[in-house]
Amino acid sequence: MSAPAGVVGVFGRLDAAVEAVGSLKARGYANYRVYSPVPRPELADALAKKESPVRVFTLAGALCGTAFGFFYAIATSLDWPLITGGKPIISWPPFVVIGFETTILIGSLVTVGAMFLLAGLPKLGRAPGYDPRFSDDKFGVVAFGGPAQLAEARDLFRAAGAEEVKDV
Amino acid sequence: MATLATPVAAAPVHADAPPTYAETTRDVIATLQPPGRKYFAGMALVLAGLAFGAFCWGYQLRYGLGVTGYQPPIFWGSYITTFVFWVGIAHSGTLISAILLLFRSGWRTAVYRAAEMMTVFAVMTAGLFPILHLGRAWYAYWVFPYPNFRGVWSNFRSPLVWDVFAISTYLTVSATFLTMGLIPDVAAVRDQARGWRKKLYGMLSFGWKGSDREWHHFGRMYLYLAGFATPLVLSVHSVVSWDFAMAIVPGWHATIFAPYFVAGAIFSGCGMVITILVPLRKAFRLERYIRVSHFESLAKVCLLTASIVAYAYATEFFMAWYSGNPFERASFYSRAFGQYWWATWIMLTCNAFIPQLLWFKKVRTSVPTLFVISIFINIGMWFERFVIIVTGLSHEYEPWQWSYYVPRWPELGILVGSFCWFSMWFLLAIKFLPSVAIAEMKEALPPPLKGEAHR
Amino acid sequence: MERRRFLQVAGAAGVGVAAGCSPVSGERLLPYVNESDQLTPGIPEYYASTCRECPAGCGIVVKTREARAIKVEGNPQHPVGRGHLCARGQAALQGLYDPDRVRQPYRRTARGLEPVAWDEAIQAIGMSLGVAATSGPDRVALVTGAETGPLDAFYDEWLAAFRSRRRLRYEAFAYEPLREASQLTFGVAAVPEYDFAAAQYVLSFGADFLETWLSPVEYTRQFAEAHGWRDRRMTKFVAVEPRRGLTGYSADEWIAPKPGTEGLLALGIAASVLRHGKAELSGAEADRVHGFLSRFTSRAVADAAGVAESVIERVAREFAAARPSLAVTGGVAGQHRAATQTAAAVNLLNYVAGNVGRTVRYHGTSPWDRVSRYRDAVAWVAAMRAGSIDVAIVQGPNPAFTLPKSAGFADAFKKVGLKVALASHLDETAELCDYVLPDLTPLEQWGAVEPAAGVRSYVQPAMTPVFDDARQAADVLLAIAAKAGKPVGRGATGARDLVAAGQAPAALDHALQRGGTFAAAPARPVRLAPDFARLPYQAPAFDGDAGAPVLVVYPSAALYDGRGANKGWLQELPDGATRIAWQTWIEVHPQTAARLGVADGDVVAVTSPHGKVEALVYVYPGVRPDVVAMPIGQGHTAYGRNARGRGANPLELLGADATDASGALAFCSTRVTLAKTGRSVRLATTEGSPRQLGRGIARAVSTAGALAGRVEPGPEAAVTDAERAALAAAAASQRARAEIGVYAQPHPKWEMTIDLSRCTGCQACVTACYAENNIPVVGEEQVARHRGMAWLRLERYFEGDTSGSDFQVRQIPMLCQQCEAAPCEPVCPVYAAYHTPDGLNGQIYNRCVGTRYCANNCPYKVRYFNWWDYGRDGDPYFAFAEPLNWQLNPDVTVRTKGVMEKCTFCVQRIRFAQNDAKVRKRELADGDVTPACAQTCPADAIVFGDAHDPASRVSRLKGDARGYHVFDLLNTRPGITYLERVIADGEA
Amino acid sequence: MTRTTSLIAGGVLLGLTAALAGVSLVRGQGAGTRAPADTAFSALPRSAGAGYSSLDGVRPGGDWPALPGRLKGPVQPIFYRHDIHAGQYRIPCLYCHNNAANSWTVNLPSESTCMGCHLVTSAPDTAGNPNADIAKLRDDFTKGVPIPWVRINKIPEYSHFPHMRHVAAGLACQTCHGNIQQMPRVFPVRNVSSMGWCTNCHMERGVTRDCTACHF
Repeated sequence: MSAPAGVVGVFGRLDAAVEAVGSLKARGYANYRVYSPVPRPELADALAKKESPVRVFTLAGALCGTAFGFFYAIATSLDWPLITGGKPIISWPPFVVIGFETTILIGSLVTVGAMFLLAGLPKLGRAPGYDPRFSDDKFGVVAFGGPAQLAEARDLFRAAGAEEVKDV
Repeated sequence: MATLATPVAAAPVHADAPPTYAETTRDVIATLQPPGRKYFAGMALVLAGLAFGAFCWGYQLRYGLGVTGYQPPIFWGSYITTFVFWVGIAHSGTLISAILLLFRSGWRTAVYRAAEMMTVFAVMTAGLFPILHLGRAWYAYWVFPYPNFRGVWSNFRSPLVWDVFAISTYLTVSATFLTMGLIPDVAAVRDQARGWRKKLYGMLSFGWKGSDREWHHFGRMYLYLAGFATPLVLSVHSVVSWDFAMAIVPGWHATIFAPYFVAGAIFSGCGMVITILVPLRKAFRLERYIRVSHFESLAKVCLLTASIVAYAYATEFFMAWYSGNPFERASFYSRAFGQYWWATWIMLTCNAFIPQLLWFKKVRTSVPTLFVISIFINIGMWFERFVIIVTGLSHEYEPWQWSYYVPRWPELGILVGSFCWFSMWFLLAIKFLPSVAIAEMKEALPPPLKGEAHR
Repeated sequence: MERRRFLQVAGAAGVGVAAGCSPVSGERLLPYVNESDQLTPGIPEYYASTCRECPAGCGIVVKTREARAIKVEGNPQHPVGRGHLCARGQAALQGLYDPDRVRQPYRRTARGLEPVAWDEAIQAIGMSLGVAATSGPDRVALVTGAETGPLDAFYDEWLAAFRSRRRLRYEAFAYEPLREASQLTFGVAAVPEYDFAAAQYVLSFGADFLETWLSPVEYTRQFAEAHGWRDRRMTKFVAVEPRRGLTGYSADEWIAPKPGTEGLLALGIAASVLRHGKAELSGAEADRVHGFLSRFTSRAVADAAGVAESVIERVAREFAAARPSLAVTGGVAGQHRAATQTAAAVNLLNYVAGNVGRTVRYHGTSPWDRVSRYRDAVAWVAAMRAGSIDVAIVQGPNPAFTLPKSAGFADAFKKVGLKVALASHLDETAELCDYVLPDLTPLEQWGAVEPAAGVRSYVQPAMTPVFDDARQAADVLLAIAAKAGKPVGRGATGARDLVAAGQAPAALDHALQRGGTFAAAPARPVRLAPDFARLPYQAPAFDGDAGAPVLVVYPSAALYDGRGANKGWLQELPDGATRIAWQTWIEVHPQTAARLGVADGDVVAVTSPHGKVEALVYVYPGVRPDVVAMPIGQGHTAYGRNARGRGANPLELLGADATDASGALAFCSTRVTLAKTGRSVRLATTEGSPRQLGRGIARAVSTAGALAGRVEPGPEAAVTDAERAALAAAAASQRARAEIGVYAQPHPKWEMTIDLSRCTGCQACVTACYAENNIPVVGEEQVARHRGMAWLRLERYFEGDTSGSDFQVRQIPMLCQQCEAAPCEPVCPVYAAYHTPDGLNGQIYNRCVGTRYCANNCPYKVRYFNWWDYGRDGDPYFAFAEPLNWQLNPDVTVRTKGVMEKCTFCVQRIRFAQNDAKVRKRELADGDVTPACAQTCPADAIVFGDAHDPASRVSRLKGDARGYHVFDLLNTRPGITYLERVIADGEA
Repeated sequence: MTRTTSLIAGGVLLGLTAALAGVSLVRGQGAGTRAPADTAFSALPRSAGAGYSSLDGVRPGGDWPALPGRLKGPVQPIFYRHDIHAGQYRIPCLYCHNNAANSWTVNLPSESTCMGCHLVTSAPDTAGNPNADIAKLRDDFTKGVPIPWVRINKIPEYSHFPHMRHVAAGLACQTCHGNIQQMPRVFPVRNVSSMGWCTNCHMERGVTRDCTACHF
């Protein structure tokens, strides 16, 4: 077995995992990953990530949708003008409905796409250090780095109360 | 460990103690156990009904709409009624999963997955009806504004085209919403499965690992999706209501329709959720997760919306009288006391009177009673649409053209078929997908902390 | 032959259905071998002829395409009808293309009817005729319908060749009382010519002159002239009859006397006129009349007739005040045991009021003079029973159906050695015959008739016979005579020669082009006969027990004497009064119905001393409580798919020996008892509600109101002027934003006006629409489910208290209003319904996907959905069985199942005229385009044209003070303006 | 936040271009049904005047155009060669199909029309025997049997096409029917029942696109 790329700590307790993450950050670790079966605010706080840019895509998608909806309705109405019920060829009120629906449709699809993009899904290969228990009832913290860092990480995890620490 | 967990033998000793993460995973995954004889019997029944519905439609396609009971000037009947019925059913799902998410009301977590499945399948059912009520269903695609050689488009001034956009958008978005919510749960199932199941769920989970990065963006996406779904759900039934409100038919042409229909939709939807959850909870022994308190909350929503609906009925009659419009007055008089009095009074009884029982906590907290009431709600809401559509058309401006319509067997066959179509998807879903949200369930549980004894 | 086949291919264009374009693969086109110089594929040819659907003899023009007759219209140059036609005339095409026609000669054997060769049949018949002729005189009988002109003469000559004078010109309705009464009162055994146009006051004792009486189309035209509101005046029309029928609907007042007492009423009125010194009599004549009339005091008459004395007095005053006035009788009043007396009384009334010679004119002849009387038919039956007839040849009429069962026709007929039917259909009489030889229908025949004095109207074939093996009766008779070695017809080889005999070819061609020769015939002055009062005048007797209601049996306006019963268009045409189609009903007064405990649709057994039939109850305020009424026409046991086994024949209830002084059958001669059978069926009616509930659909105003410029207010009265202004402004701004592209260019705006004070509700327009627009016939069960496809329907509403006789009937033709702001258009998702630049409410069948949203949103309910595949052969409701499909108008798409259809003001005619004008480089003139309904309307109530042209008729009419739009408050801005009816009020 | 705004702007632009592409695509498809402009027959007078339908300017004689290896189009009962009659001899279309000038529908010429020439001309071979198809024509004519031509073009029943109006407008037959005068055996050059074909032409010439001009 070659030298380990990282070390994973398996935690049965949420606060333990949070503590481990905290101490890793304190030690200035940059390259680590946390697995959890549920999104917990405690973890999020410990990781202190900055706001997800998904919202930007959401807004852009929504605006595209609006533009497309109105544009399509108007363009097709003008392409072959046919009067119905004596109403104007470009009747705004009904086109609002179309614009609204396309806003929602395209907006939400772009949002989902953005999530996949940013979260790196779909993930085909294996994730180093991932353990099926992490989708069940365990929390996992994986630290990467050189041998010295890994040794330190092992200690940190044990100190935080890891139920199990292993190399990957 | 990597095999499917064995089903929980019996309910734990302390049933009301909150389950642990592990128990949650196992109990929910237990619902995916290979089904038993009852399940297959039910499925066979459902498929038979679906086959009959399909036969009825084929018969109608071959000979024309003459096989139905349509009797001019009643050009719309049970098909559009059933269409609106299913669209209405669809609504509570999104309400529970999206709106309650925004309101951060905790009780949704236990029921929202089932409700969302119901939504998607109900829209899939509703979407069939505008097509199979067409005189020339084989040209249904003409209503889509697709580029074509003829250079003709569809008429965006027609509420039916709004429907096309609203319904297809709603189907797409609600299906997406369901799929997204499923990703972490499917991942959990994947990690407990082996063999082809592992492969299948592996694909369905998009390789979800629950890493910090994934959760980070996932949370945002889910929130914004809910943000979109909320106005959407309100718009869709408003648009459906405008199919009627935009027409000049007495009894249809009313400004109250949009809110009135949305309330009715949520009312019928919650009713249907109860109708579905009661047997589901029993069959899968999910008492620990779907609790009586959840049913009570649903019942409260029903009570609220029932009251709104009842108020809308009253307003309609009042406005018909107060407007002084002779056509409106005649239409509503015939609605209450004319040929269709029976339909109207079924509607009023089921939607306005019976739900008033929910004022009593005893009723709200008795699951069997709720189940019975929910059945009445379903019947009542189907009749509400029947009354609006048919009595309106039967008693229009031209007295010479007044007439009377009752559905014929092909229509009833297709109605039955639609319920079977819906049930088929639902039966399949509950055996392949976790019908209670694992991750969100855990979210609602107290997290395991140091110093707690191992359970 | 190959021409025929070519036509069928060309005809395929018309039969095609709108669903997708069929691949051309395998389709063959057969051109002419020698092309005809007068026929251009795609361009119609017109042939002038004469309508033979009833003896009135209106002039017609037959429109042919690719040598197929596809439409029949009135001949504007013809004095009878003046370019208009009734529903029966329009439906002549369905007789021509009836799939149930006899297609080849048949001979009856032990195994029933079997095909036989023409020569064989002619040989055999000629032989027996020869034998019959040698064995004695008058042993050959020839039965035809009311014939006049050269063919009539030929028939007599032919008969004489076989030493026989047994000629029967048989008509179920022969108006014997009118002829007899004229003989009685004026010494002229003729039916006078009536002038409704000149009459200032019309008093009808039961005459249904807008339906079947004598010459309905011509009388409708005249009546509309007089009764319509023109130049601030109109003629008042009072109907005196125990049953109010379609004609009675046009009446301004309905007087319902006890059945049979109409004559007494007439005498009472005459007496009153005389008493008030209003009579135009003098000297001895006055004294004689006075002496006779003195005993008919208003009081006595009032008691006898059950009519208020004051009413009699008032009517007498009005009648005498209006000069000239006109009194007519017929229908119910002309069909009881005192019919002749009634007619004589009416003649006297006219004479007293000085109408004779003005509105009642006698000519030397009338087409009815030589029509056989019922009495003659009975005698003929007796002769047959006695075995004194060896050969009977029946050409046309159907006595086995139209004679009362109790006349015992069938048994007597069986006693005849050889019975030959020259028939186009296998009707009840033909079924009894030994030989059935296929006759041609009038549209394939040669002939000439004299429908009025001085008028010789030609019948010419509009196309080659539909069935190659059919021959015109006259040709067959010629051939038979030749075989029997009895040369007749002065060397004529066919009917054409008989018609053309003794005329210069050029003159004949000219006459054929115009439709005939029309000369004015001088009227003949008549004086009152000395013994005018020969007959006893009292109310007639009725068979059956006194308590029971009297049965009124009346001719059906659509089926006439039953000859129309196999024509889908006529079967599906709702009855003028009851609006029931396909069925046989019995009209029962609400009080009577309540007493009997019967309701609409109940099947009751109707029993008279002479027979028993079953009919459906229709509760109807238009009959007296002591009267029930049934129409003639249904109850066929043969004849064809539409007629056989449908409904009941009330003639089975009549006594064959119930005749009046003129020897006419008394159709109204028995009382009947009604017994519930417990069964009940859905009435095949178009009626939803008989009341318009103040919705201002069919409006009317009294003469006083009209003179004061008042109009009947509708629901739109609630709309304030400010609101109207706002609506108009909104409409203008919308139009500005709507009319871009093609719409911005100048276009005509097609509009229509319908004058309800002219419309009589005859429904000729409805059948014309069927013919022009390929509208399918859907059958009884579908009509009962309100699925009739008529694009144009007549709505009938009762106004006022219907418990008595003092109520109005409002009628309105309802068709697509071509709204400017049409509610149906914006709801269509695929633009199948949209507004054309020239103001039409376009309906594109091939684009329609069948959401039916448009129909829901149409307040006038004038959109019709194809529930079945009416145009596809083999489908359960296929409506155009070969050769009916030959009639299909190639210019109009046959709609497929699942699409919406409706009236588009005959857009095909508009486009045809526009293309024609364009190619000829000229502008369209007013009147160049006429929809089928407007073209045929006998009352000329429908006017169509370009509303943008201020000079057009429609522009001028829509500005009339009586003009209104139905459901105006919906702001649909319809393209049809109705002119409300004016109802003459009392003491004109 | 400039990144955000730029992202938004980019998104909106993206949407608009997508929509534009959509519609231009449609236009493209509409244009897709246009035929290649046919100049080959511009020599013909473009009006339906008398000269057009008379035989003036018919130039018989000369060798017939050679037949290509394989012929398109269905086999007809008689091998009538438009490339000879209309092409080489320049017989105007309206001489035989005369109804096109005065009717909605167009006639196939009657055999008597054919016999107008072929009573005399018989295109004999070197041995002097008349051409086989002409012999068949003469035979059918004397027998009075019509020629069962296989249909080439057909407009669906639900649309009505006034030929006379298009001829009067000076439209060359070839515009829709292709260069018949070069076809030994006639074949459909395009689906004349494709509505896009009609509407595009009407759009370009600025004439009505009202639906009820053809559909009723």
